[in-house]
Amino acid sequence: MAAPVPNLLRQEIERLAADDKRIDGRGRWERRAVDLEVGLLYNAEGSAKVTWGGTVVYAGVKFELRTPWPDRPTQGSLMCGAELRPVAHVKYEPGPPSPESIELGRVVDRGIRESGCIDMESLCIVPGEKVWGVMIDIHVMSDGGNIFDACGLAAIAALRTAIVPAERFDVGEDHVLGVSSTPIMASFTRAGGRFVYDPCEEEELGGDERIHITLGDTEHLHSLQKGLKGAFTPAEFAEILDVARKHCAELRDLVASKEGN
Amino acid sequence: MAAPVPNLLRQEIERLAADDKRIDGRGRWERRAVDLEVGLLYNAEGSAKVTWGGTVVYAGVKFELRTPWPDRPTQGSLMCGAELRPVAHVKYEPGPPSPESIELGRVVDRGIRESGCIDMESLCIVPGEKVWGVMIDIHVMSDGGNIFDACGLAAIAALRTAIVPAERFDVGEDHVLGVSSTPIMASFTRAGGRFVYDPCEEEELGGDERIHITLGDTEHLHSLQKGLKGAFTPAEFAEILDVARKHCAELRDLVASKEGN
Amino acid sequence: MAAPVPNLLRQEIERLAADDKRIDGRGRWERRAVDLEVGLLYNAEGSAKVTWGGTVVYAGVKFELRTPWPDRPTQGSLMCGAELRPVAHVKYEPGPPSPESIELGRVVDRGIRESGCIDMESLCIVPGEKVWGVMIDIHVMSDGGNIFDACGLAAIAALRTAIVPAERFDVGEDHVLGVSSTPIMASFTRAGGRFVYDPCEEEELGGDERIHITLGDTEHLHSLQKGLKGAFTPAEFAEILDVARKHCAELRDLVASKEGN
Amino acid sequence: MMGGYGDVQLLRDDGKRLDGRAIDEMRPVEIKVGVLPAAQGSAWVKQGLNVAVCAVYGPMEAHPRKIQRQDRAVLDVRYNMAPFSTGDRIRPGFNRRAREISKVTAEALESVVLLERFPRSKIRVEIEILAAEAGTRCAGITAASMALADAGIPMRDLVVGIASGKIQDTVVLDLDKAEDNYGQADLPAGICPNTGELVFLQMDGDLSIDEYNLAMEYNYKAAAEIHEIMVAALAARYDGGEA
Amino acid sequence: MMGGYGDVQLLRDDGKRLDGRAIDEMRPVEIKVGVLPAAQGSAWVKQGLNVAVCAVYGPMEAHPRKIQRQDRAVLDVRYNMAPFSTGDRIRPGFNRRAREISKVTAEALESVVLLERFPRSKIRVEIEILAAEAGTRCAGITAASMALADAGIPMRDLVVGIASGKIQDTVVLDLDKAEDNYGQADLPAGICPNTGELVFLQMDGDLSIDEYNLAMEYNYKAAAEIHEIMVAALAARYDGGEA
Amino acid sequence: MMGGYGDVQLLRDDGKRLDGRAIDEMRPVEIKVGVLPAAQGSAWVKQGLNVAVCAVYGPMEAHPRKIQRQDRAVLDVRYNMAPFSTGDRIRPGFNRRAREISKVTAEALESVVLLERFPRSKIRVEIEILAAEAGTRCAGITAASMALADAGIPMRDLVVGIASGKIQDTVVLDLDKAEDNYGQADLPAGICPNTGELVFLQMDGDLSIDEYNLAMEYNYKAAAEIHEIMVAALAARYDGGEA
Repeated sequence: MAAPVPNLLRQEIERLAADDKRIDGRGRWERRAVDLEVGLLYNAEGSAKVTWGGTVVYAGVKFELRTPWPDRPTQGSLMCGAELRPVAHVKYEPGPPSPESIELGRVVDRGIRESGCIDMESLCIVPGEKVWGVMIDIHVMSDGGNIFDACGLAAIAALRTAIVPAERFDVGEDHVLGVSSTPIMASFTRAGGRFVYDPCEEEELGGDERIHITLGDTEHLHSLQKGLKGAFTPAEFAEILDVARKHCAELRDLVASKEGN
Repeated sequence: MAAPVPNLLRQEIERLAADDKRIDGRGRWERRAVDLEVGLLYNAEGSAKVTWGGTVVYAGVKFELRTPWPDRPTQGSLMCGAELRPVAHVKYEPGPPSPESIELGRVVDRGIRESGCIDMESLCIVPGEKVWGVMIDIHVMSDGGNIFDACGLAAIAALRTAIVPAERFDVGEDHVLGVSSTPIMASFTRAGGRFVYDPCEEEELGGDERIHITLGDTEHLHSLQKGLKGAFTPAEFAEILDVARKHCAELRDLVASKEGN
Repeated sequence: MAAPVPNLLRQEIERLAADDKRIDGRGRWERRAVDLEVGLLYNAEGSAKVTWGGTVVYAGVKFELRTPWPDRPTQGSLMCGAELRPVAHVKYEPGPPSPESIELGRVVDRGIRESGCIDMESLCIVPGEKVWGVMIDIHVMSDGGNIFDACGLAAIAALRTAIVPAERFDVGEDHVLGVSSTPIMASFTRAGGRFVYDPCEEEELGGDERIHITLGDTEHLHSLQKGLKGAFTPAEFAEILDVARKHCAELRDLVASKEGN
Repeated sequence: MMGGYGDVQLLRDDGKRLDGRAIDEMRPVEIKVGVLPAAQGSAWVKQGLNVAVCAVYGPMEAHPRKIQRQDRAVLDVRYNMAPFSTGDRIRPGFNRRAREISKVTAEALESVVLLERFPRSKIRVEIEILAAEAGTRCAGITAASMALADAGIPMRDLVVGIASGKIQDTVVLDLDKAEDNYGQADLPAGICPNTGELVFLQMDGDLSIDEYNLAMEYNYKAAAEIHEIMVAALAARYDGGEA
Repeated sequence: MMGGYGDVQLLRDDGKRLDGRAIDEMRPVEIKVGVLPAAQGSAWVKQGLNVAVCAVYGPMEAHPRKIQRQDRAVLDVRYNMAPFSTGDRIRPGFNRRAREISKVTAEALESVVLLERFPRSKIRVEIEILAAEAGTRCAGITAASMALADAGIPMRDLVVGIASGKIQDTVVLDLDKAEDNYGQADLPAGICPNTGELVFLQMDGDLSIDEYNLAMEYNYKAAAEIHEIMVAALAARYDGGEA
Repeated sequence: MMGGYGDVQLLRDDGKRLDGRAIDEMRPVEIKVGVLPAAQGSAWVKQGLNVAVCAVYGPMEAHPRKIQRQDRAVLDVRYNMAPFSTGDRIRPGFNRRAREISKVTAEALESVVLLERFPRSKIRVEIEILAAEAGTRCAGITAASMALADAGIPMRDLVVGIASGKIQDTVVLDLDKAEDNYGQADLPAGICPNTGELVFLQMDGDLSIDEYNLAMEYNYKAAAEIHEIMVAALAARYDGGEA
């Protein structure tokens, strides 16, 4: 891990941007190599490991039996949390969840939840009495930039390969968790004055605004989030959205390729 | 908000006290203007806003259904809390409740609770199974001195104008919360060596002892609290108590004038 | 309380150790005077005070009715906690439990729990519905060195003299808590390069490794813990273990002498 | 969003919404500044039945030292809901939702406040929601930029918080509580009325790209209207000579 | 107070209380100092079945720096109930009641300790309640002023903690547990035995002004008695040469 | 330990254990280093189905100042179980068990790291358990000493974490989950493979002194085997030229 030299680095990124180049040699809308593994972890009912450039993320799915909320007696629940623990980078400190980790967990959660890919009614066992609570925990192990997209990918891959442990809880036979679509997140950061896709660690050091977009199978928007200081125009957003569509489709295929393994 | 110059200010307050004057021109036992509004806030079942000099305080009442304590199966419960959030003054910091805010909430709570103005038995719906929990939350928005009296006034006014939302909880018809009396708090601080009623912000900067007295309709004492460093004599207390009686009566009338609106 | 002069003190302890002496005149394997009182505290169902050199420790036992864990429907539970509150020494700060206090509580807990001296089945009142939860809280009031052994002694003495308050909970007649054996802890610290038994405050200032051994009535090991920085050899351990056997037997007799009072 | 209540009727037969508003009509907005005597600057925003109040303190020395920035001020923003502001009482204390909103609100305001004017200092922005009827984060952003203006903190532009959304497959402006609970999407934005830039953006639910564009069009239209009310409130403050 | 148990009989036909005390009679008080070897000063107070133990540390350098006062020492006071001190075990940790009592106890002691003698320093006062039978805050205040004296901290006066109250419409001295649970009022006070000043005062329940005056009269009378026990305990400490 | 499940059969008629291992046979161990790009040093240890990953950061300046030691570095060690690492999900956050293991692990590592080489600095050791099948504290210690080596931190020796225990009155090496749940004793140790010293030791359950000696003999035997795997993993890292 190189020592951060923010000002020099920022100038270098700007100089490269003037030639439409990036610090790690990629094109503006190019993605780093992504490796996805599923089903690695004993005890997790679904799990995935994403290696995305220098970023390494694990996600694990656990189930519990719950009493449903009184106003939604036939619906289970979904909970998605992310932890930016100090294992992941020298910049993360121990302590209560930081605003960054809360934002990360909530943005990933909204993308999955709002896509409707999990039918909450399908998690009902006995109406008003017993439903499944599905909990996805994301563990960032190495932050090499763009952890949002890596976490979103790990979460949906872990869900799509999860087995509901009904036998252990004595409520029927184990079965696949039904997940009807594959919402995928694409993130952009302003670096050298313009937006780039899939920022690396050095590009994130500038601290300029990020935009996170979650697209579903039909290219509908399910979640948006603008983070960090900075302003952007509707025209910039339109350009970004177009790039997101292509990459989300590619990564959706990657997830599909790991299912049924 | 003037920058605090405690030492000069303290000398000025002492100089004025020698002439029986106060920094804002009031007499020793004189009160600042008090404005009371009730029923302002959507979602609160009872609410009040008190503007007391430069002090602004809101109180809101909420209800919940609870299981009664096993040893008091026919009694509901009352909970009063105050928050000194950083909105109210540059001196308040974010973080867990400070000793000051805990003391404030507990002194207001005791004044109301110990007056017996709310019959806990009247909050019972099904003995041993279902009772009302009444929760008064006080939100100090601007601390211009003497927040104790402003909070006490807002709390009792919110309670006396509260509607029990029985319909929303499916346990009968909405009805007025029965509050049988109007306990009122009067607070005194030592400033310039002698006690004054209703201290303003500058008088509180001295940090000398405060005395908080809550009187009921029949002028019985329901709560006393001595706060901050300092000692006082029984004779001083007797003088203060006499002043408290007059002001509590006046403010009790103010509350009455807002009821039934 | 002498001001700590760690370096000089360490040299002095080393000098003495060369002559096989200790800073307070004791032999290497000698114990300080121990006083044990039981049944002192109103409200505690069992209590003990241990004065061990300059160390003073109280332990209190409380009972509660609980629902058993679903996988152990006929078993009650035992919980042992220790607090190193700032009352006990200038070195203890207020705040959440320190690692030191957590380790202390858990090591004492394991020694008692793992000895099997309390039959968890004997704490069952109605299988699957109602069992006793036994809670031992240890309050260190003065830390004069070797608090582990003092806490272990106070805990087992409080337990062995505890009365189950069945009448107060309406589940039968009050009776003695059955405790079938008397596990005792013996602690050793490296001071002046060699291990010593029952370290005093000055010997603990070196901060070298400690070994805590809990022995049961039959001299079986029930708990071991190595604490603090340092390494030791199997041969050193064998020597220590032999010393522990003698002292544990003596202290077990001391506990027995207080029972039935 | 997406609560699975697709069968709740939120549009009337005449094409109006349940409270009688047109689909591109926002709730009434009232704004006052200078409402809290103890604060450096303050504002009160009522939008529908929402009440958001904001106090600003500073610039003041940032401490502890490690939060100081050599070249600019830091904004310390808190969004907080009063326990009595919601249908069920909420426990005092900062929850995950409030932390996220505080973070994105701070980032929106950092995009307009001239922070470089106050190196090593801190500006505190305290947003309190006293009554919540959907849309409190937007009302809070509007209140915060008004309180900053009232405190005399220099800014490149104001920020208007406003949301559109989707109910019954129809894009509508400024969701109220029922529409938020039973609707299909929500798109809150923070718009700089002079530059037209976005400094805050969130969205959840389900929107096609065309629906997104229409919702954002409504947001810009409403931002212009709210901006006029903001300017009038600031003018009233200084006309009235209360400062 | 005011638990709604008005029908519980707390006075016997002979006018005495259930434990046989007269209405103006306090529970037996025992006091020892120098009980905790690790502390700078310490005291043990038994009042009825209450047991309060206090340790004092300091004066020592106050840190972090921001708590230092240039012209005086700060008192850092904690009142804590041991988990086994009450009928139902209480979870370790500082609750709201303990925080309030710690605050008003600190303020009472600050009124007598000559803090100006120790600028920039801190004195820690640690009060532990080992057994609670009503009246622990008063026993704690008495223990604290004894531990401060044992530590050699200079004070203008000692402080005696003592409470009177009302049961069955009768003012009585020093409520025990049943009287506290089923009584009508409680008036704990911190009295300086030499100056006669009050440095601590709380009250809850229902008292007419005449009842208040009588209750306070009982408090002053008891304070004088407890003061004698305190002086004897300090004398015993120094006579015994244990210091 | 001592769960009162004495009737669970853990040894087969052929004297082997339920998973087919001999009584003195450990579970398969795999080790890799350099697995986390953002870390200074890192290691991955799989022992049976346990997965422990460790990252090391530093030496770096220790702050706040008060944790600095003038003559040596401080080790800041955290042992943490991922929420999905266990049968029932565990809530994120540091519990009492994790705090104790972090403490004794730190103390074990402090016994071998040459801390005096880095005065006033801090070395962070972050152990994450991703899958738990009994024995995670030992796998964590092994992973931590490997990650320290990978980070180039100088050490007197490596540390191998390994446990033996007792099931059905028989001493066995390296308990798996069922053996841990239904067994009679557990004896985890941290062994320096070159010096033969112990830097970590815990035990719970019931062991006679002879049983203790046999269990510790098994631990030493296994430590030698694991040490070979550790050395091979470090060699592979530097042969592969990945550093």
